[in-house]
Amino acid sequence: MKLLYFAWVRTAIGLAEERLTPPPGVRDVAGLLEWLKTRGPGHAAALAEPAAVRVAVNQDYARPDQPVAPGDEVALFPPVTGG
Amino acid sequence: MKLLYFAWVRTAIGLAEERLTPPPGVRDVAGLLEWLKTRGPGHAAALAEPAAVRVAVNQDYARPDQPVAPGDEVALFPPVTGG
Amino acid sequence: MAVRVQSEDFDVGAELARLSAGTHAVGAVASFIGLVRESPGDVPLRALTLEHYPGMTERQLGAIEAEARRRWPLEAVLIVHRVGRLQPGERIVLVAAASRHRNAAFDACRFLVDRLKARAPFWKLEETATGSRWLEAGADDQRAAARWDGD
Amino acid sequence: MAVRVQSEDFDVGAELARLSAGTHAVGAVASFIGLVRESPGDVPLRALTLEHYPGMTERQLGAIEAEARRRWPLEAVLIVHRVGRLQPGERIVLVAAASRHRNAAFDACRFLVDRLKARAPFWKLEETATGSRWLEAGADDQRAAARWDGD
Repeated sequence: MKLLYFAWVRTAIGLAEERLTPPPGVRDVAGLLEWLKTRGPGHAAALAEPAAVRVAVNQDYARPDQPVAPGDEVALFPPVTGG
Repeated sequence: MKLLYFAWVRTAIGLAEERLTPPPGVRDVAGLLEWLKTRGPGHAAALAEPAAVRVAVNQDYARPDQPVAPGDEVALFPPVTGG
Repeated sequence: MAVRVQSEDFDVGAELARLSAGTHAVGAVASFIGLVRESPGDVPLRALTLEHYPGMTERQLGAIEAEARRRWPLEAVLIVHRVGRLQPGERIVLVAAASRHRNAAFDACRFLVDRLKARAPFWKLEETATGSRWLEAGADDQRAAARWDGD
Repeated sequence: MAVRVQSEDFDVGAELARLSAGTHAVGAVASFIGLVRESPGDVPLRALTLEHYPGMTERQLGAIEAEARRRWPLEAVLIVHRVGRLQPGERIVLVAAASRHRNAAFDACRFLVDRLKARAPFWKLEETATGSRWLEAGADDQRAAARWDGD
Protein backbone atom coordinates (compact mmCIF):
# COMPACT_ATOMS: atom_id res chain seq x y z
CA MET A 1 0.00 0.00 0.00
CA LYS A 2 1.26 3.44 -0.97
CA LEU A 3 0.86 6.04 1.80
CA LEU A 4 1.11 9.78 1.02
CA TYR A 5 1.30 12.57 3.61
CA PHE A 6 0.72 16.30 3.05
CA ALA A 7 1.16 19.61 4.92
CA TRP A 8 1.56 19.20 8.70
CA VAL A 9 0.81 15.49 8.54
CA ARG A 10 3.92 15.19 6.35
CA THR A 11 6.09 17.34 8.64
CA ALA A 12 4.87 15.47 11.76
CA ILE A 13 5.57 12.04 10.27
CA GLY A 14 8.78 13.25 8.62
CA LEU A 15 8.01 11.51 5.33
CA ALA A 16 6.14 12.53 2.17
CA GLU A 17 5.54 8.95 1.11
CA GLU A 18 6.08 5.36 2.23
CA ARG A 19 5.15 1.85 1.10
CA LEU A 20 3.68 -0.35 3.81
CA THR A 21 1.97 -3.70 4.09
CA PRO A 22 -0.69 -3.45 6.79
CA PRO A 23 -1.52 -6.67 8.68
CA PRO A 24 -4.56 -8.66 7.45
CA GLY A 25 -6.69 -7.29 10.30
CA VAL A 26 -6.61 -3.78 8.74
CA ARG A 27 -9.72 -3.69 6.57
CA ASP A 28 -10.88 -0.07 6.50
CA VAL A 29 -9.66 3.51 6.84
CA ALA A 30 -10.29 3.63 10.61
CA GLY A 31 -8.36 0.40 11.13
CA LEU A 32 -5.50 1.67 8.97
CA LEU A 33 -5.19 4.88 11.02
CA GLU A 34 -5.16 2.89 14.29
CA TRP A 35 -2.38 0.67 12.96
CA LEU A 36 -0.38 3.62 11.52
CA LYS A 37 -0.34 5.26 14.96
CA THR A 38 1.81 2.35 16.19
CA ARG A 39 4.46 2.88 13.49
CA GLY A 40 6.48 5.46 15.46
CA PRO A 41 6.31 8.65 17.51
CA GLY A 42 5.86 10.86 14.39
CA HIS A 43 2.93 8.75 13.20
CA ALA A 44 1.44 8.76 16.71
CA ALA A 45 1.73 12.57 16.94
CA ALA A 46 0.20 13.12 13.48
CA LEU A 47 -2.72 10.81 14.26
CA ALA A 48 -3.31 11.83 17.89
CA GLU A 49 -6.59 13.41 16.81
CA PRO A 50 -7.87 11.31 13.89
CA ALA A 51 -10.77 13.76 13.36
CA ALA A 52 -8.20 16.45 12.41
CA VAL A 53 -6.94 14.35 9.50
CA ARG A 54 -8.65 13.85 6.13
CA VAL A 55 -8.15 10.61 4.23
CA ALA A 56 -8.30 9.94 0.50
CA VAL A 57 -8.27 6.43 -1.00
CA ASN A 58 -7.18 6.31 -4.64
CA GLN A 59 -7.52 10.11 -4.84
CA ASP A 60 -11.11 10.31 -3.58
CA TYR A 61 -12.20 11.43 -0.13
CA ALA A 62 -12.89 8.42 2.12
CA ARG A 63 -14.89 7.88 5.31
CA PRO A 64 -13.61 5.83 8.29
CA ASP A 65 -15.61 2.74 7.25
CA GLN A 66 -14.33 2.71 3.66
CA PRO A 67 -12.46 -0.56 2.88
CA VAL A 68 -8.76 -0.42 2.00
CA ALA A 69 -6.82 -3.00 -0.02
CA PRO A 70 -3.08 -3.69 -0.43
CA GLY A 71 -2.82 -2.03 -3.86
CA ASP A 72 -4.49 1.23 -2.78
CA GLU A 73 -2.98 4.72 -2.72
CA VAL A 74 -3.99 6.23 0.62
CA ALA A 75 -3.31 9.87 1.46
CA LEU A 76 -3.50 11.59 4.86
CA PHE A 77 -3.70 15.38 5.10
CA PRO A 78 -5.23 18.27 7.06
CA PRO A 79 -8.46 20.00 5.99
CA VAL A 80 -7.70 21.90 2.79
CA THR A 81 -6.92 25.65 2.68
CA GLY A 82 -6.53 26.53 -1.00
CA GLY A 83 -7.93 29.35 -3.06
CA MET B 1 -36.11 74.63 -19.76
CA LYS B 2 -33.73 72.23 -21.48
CA LEU B 3 -35.40 69.01 -22.67
CA LEU B 4 -33.31 65.96 -23.61
CA TYR B 5 -34.62 62.82 -25.35
CA PHE B 6 -32.92 59.41 -25.58
CA ALA B 7 -33.34 56.08 -27.41
CA TRP B 8 -36.84 55.58 -28.92
CA VAL B 9 -38.17 58.71 -27.23
CA ARG B 10 -35.59 60.64 -29.26
CA THR B 11 -36.43 58.85 -32.51
CA ALA B 12 -40.20 59.26 -31.95
CA ILE B 13 -39.93 62.99 -31.23
CA GLY B 14 -37.28 63.44 -33.93
CA LEU B 15 -35.08 65.63 -31.71
CA ALA B 16 -32.26 64.90 -29.26
CA GLU B 17 -32.71 68.21 -27.46
CA GLU B 18 -34.88 71.31 -27.41
CA ARG B 19 -35.31 74.46 -25.30
CA LEU B 20 -38.89 75.19 -24.29
CA THR B 21 -40.71 77.54 -21.96
CA PRO B 22 -43.68 75.68 -20.49
CA PRO B 23 -46.73 77.77 -19.52
CA PRO B 24 -47.00 78.83 -15.84
CA GLY B 25 -49.57 76.10 -15.15
CA VAL B 26 -46.90 73.39 -15.63
CA ARG B 27 -45.55 72.82 -12.12
CA ASP B 28 -44.47 69.19 -11.94
CA VAL B 29 -43.23 66.28 -14.09
CA ALA B 30 -46.75 64.94 -14.75
CA GLY B 31 -47.93 68.39 -15.86
CA LEU B 32 -44.89 68.81 -18.09
CA LEU B 33 -45.54 65.49 -19.86
CA GLU B 34 -49.21 66.42 -20.44
CA TRP B 35 -48.17 69.72 -21.98
CA LEU B 36 -45.37 68.15 -24.06
CA LYS B 37 -47.91 65.79 -25.67
CA THR B 38 -49.59 68.83 -27.27
CA ARG B 39 -46.36 69.99 -28.96
CA GLY B 40 -46.77 67.84 -32.06
CA PRO B 41 -47.52 64.34 -33.40
CA GLY B 42 -44.01 63.04 -32.52
CA HIS B 43 -44.35 64.22 -28.95
CA ALA B 44 -47.86 62.78 -28.73
CA ALA B 45 -46.65 59.39 -30.02
CA ALA B 46 -43.65 59.28 -27.65
CA LEU B 47 -45.84 60.14 -24.66
CA ALA B 48 -48.91 58.07 -25.55
CA GLU B 49 -48.09 55.80 -22.61
CA PRO B 50 -46.47 58.02 -19.97
CA ALA B 51 -45.76 54.95 -17.79
CA ALA B 52 -43.36 53.68 -20.50
CA VAL B 53 -41.18 56.78 -20.18
CA ARG B 54 -38.68 57.55 -17.40
CA VAL B 55 -37.99 61.14 -16.41
CA ALA B 56 -34.88 62.69 -14.91
CA VAL B 57 -34.76 66.24 -13.56
CA ASN B 58 -31.27 67.70 -13.35
CA GLN B 59 -29.80 64.22 -13.93
CA ASP B 60 -31.66 62.46 -11.12
CA TYR B 61 -34.65 60.15 -11.53
CA ALA B 62 -37.90 62.03 -10.86
CA ARG B 63 -41.44 60.97 -9.95
CA PRO B 64 -44.60 62.44 -11.54
CA ASP B 65 -45.19 64.82 -8.61
CA GLN B 66 -41.67 66.25 -8.61
CA PRO B 67 -41.71 70.05 -9.21
CA VAL B 68 -40.04 71.42 -12.35
CA ALA B 69 -38.68 74.97 -12.78
CA PRO B 70 -37.73 76.99 -15.90
CA GLY B 71 -33.95 76.50 -15.42
CA ASP B 72 -34.15 72.71 -15.10
CA GLU B 73 -32.63 70.07 -17.39
CA VAL B 74 -35.36 67.49 -17.93
CA ALA B 75 -34.65 64.21 -19.74
CA LEU B 76 -37.17 61.70 -21.10
CA PHE B 77 -36.10 58.17 -21.96
CA PRO B 78 -37.19 54.50 -21.94
CA PRO B 79 -36.31 52.12 -19.09
CA VAL B 80 -32.56 51.54 -19.24
CA THR B 81 -30.97 48.48 -20.87
CA GLY B 82 -27.22 48.79 -20.26
CA GLY B 83 -24.66 46.31 -19.04
CA MET C 1 -11.09 56.88 -11.97
CA ALA C 2 -13.36 54.17 -10.69
CA VAL C 3 -16.18 54.86 -13.16
CA ARG C 4 -15.69 55.43 -16.90
CA VAL C 5 -17.83 55.60 -20.02
CA GLN C 6 -15.86 55.27 -23.26
CA SER C 7 -16.16 54.11 -26.85
CA GLU C 8 -12.81 52.29 -27.00
CA ASP C 9 -12.27 48.75 -25.70
CA PHE C 10 -10.58 48.16 -22.34
CA ASP C 11 -7.66 45.91 -21.31
CA VAL C 12 -9.20 43.49 -18.81
CA GLY C 13 -5.86 42.26 -17.43
CA ALA C 14 -4.47 45.75 -16.88
CA GLU C 15 -7.72 47.08 -15.40
CA LEU C 16 -8.03 44.23 -12.89
CA ALA C 17 -4.31 44.33 -11.98
CA ARG C 18 -4.68 48.02 -11.09
CA LEU C 19 -7.26 47.14 -8.41
CA SER C 20 -4.67 45.37 -6.27
CA ALA C 21 -1.53 47.28 -7.33
CA GLY C 22 0.47 49.05 -4.63
CA THR C 23 -1.32 47.32 -1.75
CA HIS C 24 -1.20 43.93 -0.09
CA ALA C 25 -4.61 44.41 1.49
CA VAL C 26 -6.56 42.85 -1.39
CA GLY C 27 -7.23 39.13 -1.07
CA ALA C 28 -10.09 38.87 -3.57
CA VAL C 29 -11.10 40.54 -6.84
CA ALA C 30 -14.52 39.59 -8.22
CA SER C 31 -15.33 40.79 -11.71
CA PHE C 32 -17.91 40.69 -14.46
CA ILE C 33 -17.50 41.15 -18.21
CA GLY C 34 -20.58 41.71 -20.34
CA LEU C 35 -20.30 40.94 -24.07
CA VAL C 36 -22.42 41.42 -27.19
CA ARG C 37 -24.08 38.05 -27.61
CA GLU C 38 -25.66 36.66 -30.77
CA SER C 39 -29.42 37.13 -30.80
CA PRO C 40 -31.40 34.14 -29.53
CA GLY C 41 -33.88 34.35 -32.44
CA ASP C 42 -33.55 33.42 -36.11
CA VAL C 43 -32.28 36.76 -37.40
CA PRO C 44 -28.54 37.20 -36.79
CA LEU C 45 -27.48 40.29 -34.85
CA ARG C 46 -25.25 42.63 -36.89
CA ALA C 47 -24.40 45.13 -34.19
CA LEU C 48 -25.54 46.72 -30.97
CA THR C 49 -25.36 50.48 -30.59
CA LEU C 50 -25.12 51.73 -27.03
CA GLU C 51 -26.38 55.19 -26.23
CA HIS C 52 -25.98 56.99 -22.92
CA TYR C 53 -26.84 60.28 -21.23
CA PRO C 54 -23.51 62.06 -20.76
CA GLY C 55 -23.40 63.54 -17.30
CA MET C 56 -26.26 61.60 -15.74
CA THR C 57 -24.76 58.21 -16.62
CA GLU C 58 -21.47 59.01 -14.85
CA ARG C 59 -23.40 60.47 -11.89
CA GLN C 60 -25.53 57.35 -11.55
CA LEU C 61 -22.52 55.05 -11.83
CA GLY C 62 -20.76 57.13 -9.16
CA ALA C 63 -23.79 56.84 -6.89
CA ILE C 64 -23.88 53.06 -7.43
CA GLU C 65 -20.18 52.82 -6.55
CA ALA C 66 -20.70 54.96 -3.42
CA GLU C 67 -23.56 52.73 -2.29
CA ALA C 68 -21.45 49.59 -2.76
CA ARG C 69 -18.65 51.15 -0.69
CA ARG C 70 -21.14 51.98 2.09
CA ARG C 71 -22.40 48.39 2.14
CA TRP C 72 -19.14 46.43 1.92
CA PRO C 73 -15.53 47.00 3.04
CA LEU C 74 -13.99 47.45 -0.41
CA GLU C 75 -10.41 48.28 -1.30
CA ALA C 76 -11.29 49.24 -4.89
CA VAL C 77 -14.22 49.39 -7.32
CA LEU C 78 -14.23 49.62 -11.10
CA ILE C 79 -16.95 50.19 -13.69
CA VAL C 80 -15.98 50.68 -17.35
CA HIS C 81 -18.88 50.81 -19.81
CA ARG C 82 -18.57 51.24 -23.56
CA VAL C 83 -20.88 53.23 -25.84
CA GLY C 84 -21.22 53.33 -29.61
CA ARG C 85 -21.60 50.58 -32.19
CA LEU C 86 -20.33 47.15 -31.11
CA GLN C 87 -20.11 43.86 -32.99
CA PRO C 88 -21.12 40.44 -31.64
CA GLY C 89 -18.34 39.12 -29.39
CA GLU C 90 -17.15 42.57 -28.34
CA ARG C 91 -16.90 43.56 -24.67
CA ILE C 92 -19.52 46.02 -23.41
CA VAL C 93 -18.80 46.40 -19.72
CA LEU C 94 -16.31 45.50 -17.00
CA VAL C 95 -17.36 45.65 -13.34
CA ALA C 96 -15.06 44.65 -10.49
CA ALA C 97 -14.80 44.84 -6.71
CA ALA C 98 -11.65 44.23 -4.64
CA SER C 99 -11.75 43.41 -0.95
CA ARG C 100 -9.80 41.63 1.78
CA HIS C 101 -12.27 38.74 1.66
CA ARG C 102 -14.15 37.03 -1.11
CA ASN C 103 -17.70 37.34 0.20
CA ALA C 104 -17.56 41.15 0.13
CA ALA C 105 -15.96 41.11 -3.33
CA PHE C 106 -18.56 38.72 -4.78
CA ASP C 107 -21.56 40.43 -3.19
CA ALA C 108 -20.40 43.91 -4.16
CA CYS C 109 -19.64 42.91 -7.76
CA ARG C 110 -23.07 41.41 -8.25
CA PHE C 111 -24.73 44.39 -6.58
CA LEU C 112 -22.86 46.77 -8.90
CA VAL C 113 -23.94 44.85 -12.00
CA ASP C 114 -27.57 44.50 -10.88
CA ARG C 115 -27.82 48.20 -10.02
CA LEU C 116 -26.07 49.27 -13.22
CA LYS C 117 -28.49 47.23 -15.34
CA ALA C 118 -31.50 48.74 -13.55
CA ARG C 119 -30.44 52.36 -13.03
CA ALA C 120 -27.56 53.52 -15.24
CA PRO C 121 -28.86 55.40 -18.31
CA PHE C 122 -27.73 53.21 -21.21
CA TRP C 123 -29.89 52.02 -24.09
CA LYS C 124 -29.24 49.32 -26.67
CA LEU C 125 -30.25 49.54 -30.33
CA GLU C 126 -30.23 46.09 -31.97
CA GLU C 127 -29.36 46.00 -35.66
CA THR C 128 -30.19 42.99 -37.86
CA ALA C 129 -30.69 42.37 -41.58
CA THR C 130 -34.38 43.18 -41.12
CA GLY C 131 -33.88 46.53 -39.39
CA SER C 132 -33.18 48.14 -36.05
CA ARG C 133 -35.08 48.13 -32.79
CA TRP C 134 -34.51 49.46 -29.29
CA LEU C 135 -34.20 46.67 -26.75
CA GLU C 136 -36.80 46.64 -24.02
CA ALA C 137 -35.82 46.50 -20.38
CA GLY C 138 -36.26 43.10 -18.81
CA ALA C 139 -38.48 42.64 -15.77
CA ASP C 140 -35.71 40.30 -14.57
CA ASP C 141 -33.30 43.19 -14.28
CA GLN C 142 -35.75 45.19 -12.19
CA ARG C 143 -36.26 42.19 -9.91
CA ALA C 144 -32.51 41.53 -9.67
CA ALA C 145 -31.93 45.11 -8.59
CA ALA C 146 -34.87 45.11 -6.19
CA ARG C 147 -33.52 42.16 -4.22
CA TRP C 148 -30.82 44.47 -2.80
CA ASP C 149 -33.37 47.00 -1.52
CA GLY C 150 -34.44 45.05 1.55
CA ASP C 151 -30.93 44.61 2.92
CA MET D 1 -7.71 22.80 -20.52
CA ALA D 2 -10.33 24.10 -18.12
CA VAL D 3 -8.44 23.10 -14.95
CA ARG D 4 -4.73 23.74 -14.34
CA VAL D 5 -2.28 23.64 -11.42
CA GLN D 6 0.98 25.47 -12.08
CA SER D 7 3.78 27.35 -10.34
CA GLU D 8 4.03 30.20 -12.85
CA ASP D 9 1.74 33.23 -12.84
CA PHE D 10 -1.14 33.49 -15.30
CA ASP D 11 -2.23 36.26 -17.70
CA VAL D 12 -5.70 37.24 -16.48
CA GLY D 13 -6.63 39.17 -19.63
CA ALA D 14 -5.61 36.37 -21.99
CA GLU D 15 -7.21 33.65 -19.85
CA LEU D 16 -10.55 35.46 -19.65
CA ALA D 17 -10.52 36.43 -23.34
CA ARG D 18 -10.13 32.75 -24.27
CA LEU D 19 -13.45 31.93 -22.54
CA SER D 20 -15.44 33.87 -25.13
CA ALA D 21 -13.11 33.53 -28.13
CA GLY D 22 -14.49 31.92 -31.28
CA THR D 23 -18.11 32.10 -30.13
CA HIS D 24 -20.79 34.76 -29.92
CA ALA D 25 -22.83 32.74 -27.44
CA VAL D 26 -21.19 34.21 -24.32
CA GLY D 27 -22.92 37.24 -22.86
CA ALA D 28 -21.37 37.13 -19.39
CA VAL D 29 -18.05 36.13 -17.85
CA ALA D 30 -17.89 36.16 -14.05
CA SER D 31 -14.47 35.70 -12.50
CA PHE D 32 -12.57 35.60 -9.23
CA ILE D 33 -8.91 36.31 -8.53
CA GLY D 34 -7.45 35.29 -5.17
CA LEU D 35 -4.25 37.04 -4.03
CA VAL D 36 -1.72 36.65 -1.22
CA ARG D 37 -2.87 39.22 1.33
CA GLU D 38 -0.82 40.74 4.14
CA SER D 39 -1.48 38.98 7.44
CA PRO D 40 -4.10 40.66 9.60
CA GLY D 41 -1.94 40.31 12.73
CA ASP D 42 1.15 42.21 13.89
CA VAL D 43 3.78 39.98 12.29
CA PRO D 44 4.21 40.74 8.57
CA LEU D 45 3.77 37.85 6.17
CA ARG D 46 6.91 37.06 4.17
CA ALA D 47 5.52 34.40 1.89
CA LEU D 48 2.87 31.76 1.45
CA THR D 49 3.88 28.33 0.18
CA LEU D 50 1.13 26.38 -1.52
CA GLU D 51 1.33 22.59 -1.55
CA HIS D 52 -0.99 20.27 -3.45
CA TYR D 53 -1.59 16.57 -4.10
CA PRO D 54 -0.63 16.01 -7.74
CA GLY D 55 -3.26 13.84 -9.35
CA MET D 56 -5.98 14.18 -6.74
CA THR D 57 -6.02 17.97 -6.92
CA GLU D 58 -6.63 17.96 -10.68
CA ARG D 59 -9.25 15.22 -10.28
CA GLN D 60 -11.12 17.17 -7.61
CA LEU D 61 -10.99 20.37 -9.66
CA GLY D 62 -12.30 18.44 -12.66
CA ALA D 63 -15.15 17.04 -10.54
CA ILE D 64 -16.00 20.55 -9.30
CA GLU D 65 -16.06 21.83 -12.89
CA ALA D 66 -18.29 18.91 -13.96
CA GLU D 67 -20.72 19.63 -11.14
CA ALA D 68 -20.92 23.32 -12.10
CA ARG D 69 -21.65 22.35 -15.72
CA ARG D 70 -24.44 20.03 -14.56
CA ARG D 71 -26.02 22.79 -12.48
CA TRP D 72 -25.78 25.75 -14.87
CA PRO D 73 -25.80 26.21 -18.67
CA LEU D 74 -22.15 27.23 -19.07
CA GLU D 75 -20.25 27.95 -22.27
CA ALA D 76 -16.83 27.72 -20.56
CA VAL D 77 -15.22 27.20 -17.15
CA LEU D 78 -11.69 27.98 -15.99
CA ILE D 79 -9.75 27.18 -12.82
CA VAL D 80 -6.03 28.03 -12.66
CA HIS D 81 -4.39 27.53 -9.26
CA ARG D 82 -0.75 28.22 -8.45
CA VAL D 83 1.51 26.20 -6.14
CA GLY D 84 4.91 26.97 -4.64
CA ARG D 85 6.23 29.98 -2.73
CA LEU D 86 4.31 33.22 -3.35
CA GLN D 87 4.95 36.76 -2.08
CA PRO D 88 2.28 39.13 -0.70
CA GLY D 89 0.40 40.73 -3.60
CA GLU D 90 0.90 37.76 -5.93
CA ARG D 91 -2.02 36.02 -7.61
CA ILE D 92 -2.92 32.56 -6.28
CA VAL D 93 -5.99 31.52 -8.22
CA LEU D 94 -8.23 32.49 -11.11
CA VAL D 95 -11.73 31.05 -11.38
CA ALA D 96 -14.17 32.00 -14.14
CA ALA D 97 -17.48 30.94 -15.64
CA ALA D 98 -18.88 32.04 -19.00
CA SER D 99 -22.54 31.79 -19.89
CA ARG D 100 -25.21 33.36 -22.07
CA HIS D 101 -26.67 35.14 -19.05
CA ARG D 102 -25.16 36.75 -16.00
CA ASN D 103 -27.04 34.88 -13.27
CA ALA D 104 -25.61 31.52 -14.35
CA ALA D 105 -22.12 33.01 -14.69
CA PHE D 106 -22.21 34.64 -11.24
CA ASP D 107 -23.73 31.65 -9.45
CA ALA D 108 -21.37 29.15 -11.10
CA CYS D 109 -18.28 31.25 -10.38
CA ARG D 110 -19.12 31.54 -6.70
CA PHE D 111 -19.97 27.85 -6.52
CA LEU D 112 -16.61 26.94 -8.11
CA VAL D 113 -14.69 29.10 -5.62
CA ASP D 114 -16.64 27.86 -2.59
CA ARG D 115 -16.21 24.22 -3.61
CA LEU D 116 -12.53 24.68 -4.46
CA LYS D 117 -11.85 26.22 -1.04
CA ALA D 118 -13.59 23.35 0.74
CA ARG D 119 -12.58 20.32 -1.35
CA ALA D 120 -9.54 20.86 -3.56
CA PRO D 121 -6.37 19.49 -1.92
CA PHE D 122 -4.24 22.61 -1.41
CA TRP D 123 -2.52 23.67 1.80
CA LYS D 124 -0.95 26.98 2.75
CA LEU D 125 2.23 27.39 4.78
CA GLU D 126 2.53 30.91 6.20
CA GLU D 127 6.05 32.24 6.62
CA THR D 128 6.83 35.24 8.89
CA ALA D 129 9.91 36.57 10.72
CA THR D 130 8.94 34.43 13.71
CA GLY D 131 8.64 31.15 11.81
CA SER D 132 6.30 29.09 9.65
CA ARG D 133 2.91 27.58 10.34
CA TRP D 134 0.32 25.69 8.34
CA LEU D 135 -2.91 27.66 7.97
CA GLU D 136 -5.98 26.04 9.47
CA ALA D 137 -9.13 25.59 7.43
CA GLY D 138 -11.83 28.11 8.22
CA ALA D 139 -15.25 26.99 9.40
CA ASP D 140 -16.53 29.78 7.10
CA ASP D 141 -15.26 27.92 4.06
CA GLN D 142 -17.03 24.74 5.10
CA ARG D 143 -20.26 26.69 5.61
CA ALA D 144 -19.85 28.53 2.31
CA ALA D 145 -19.49 25.21 0.49
CA ALA D 146 -22.34 23.57 2.40
CA ARG D 147 -24.86 26.19 1.31
CA TRP D 148 -24.75 24.69 -2.21
CA ASP D 149 -25.61 21.20 -0.97
CA GLY D 150 -29.32 21.80 -0.46
CA ASP D 151 -29.97 23.03 -4.00
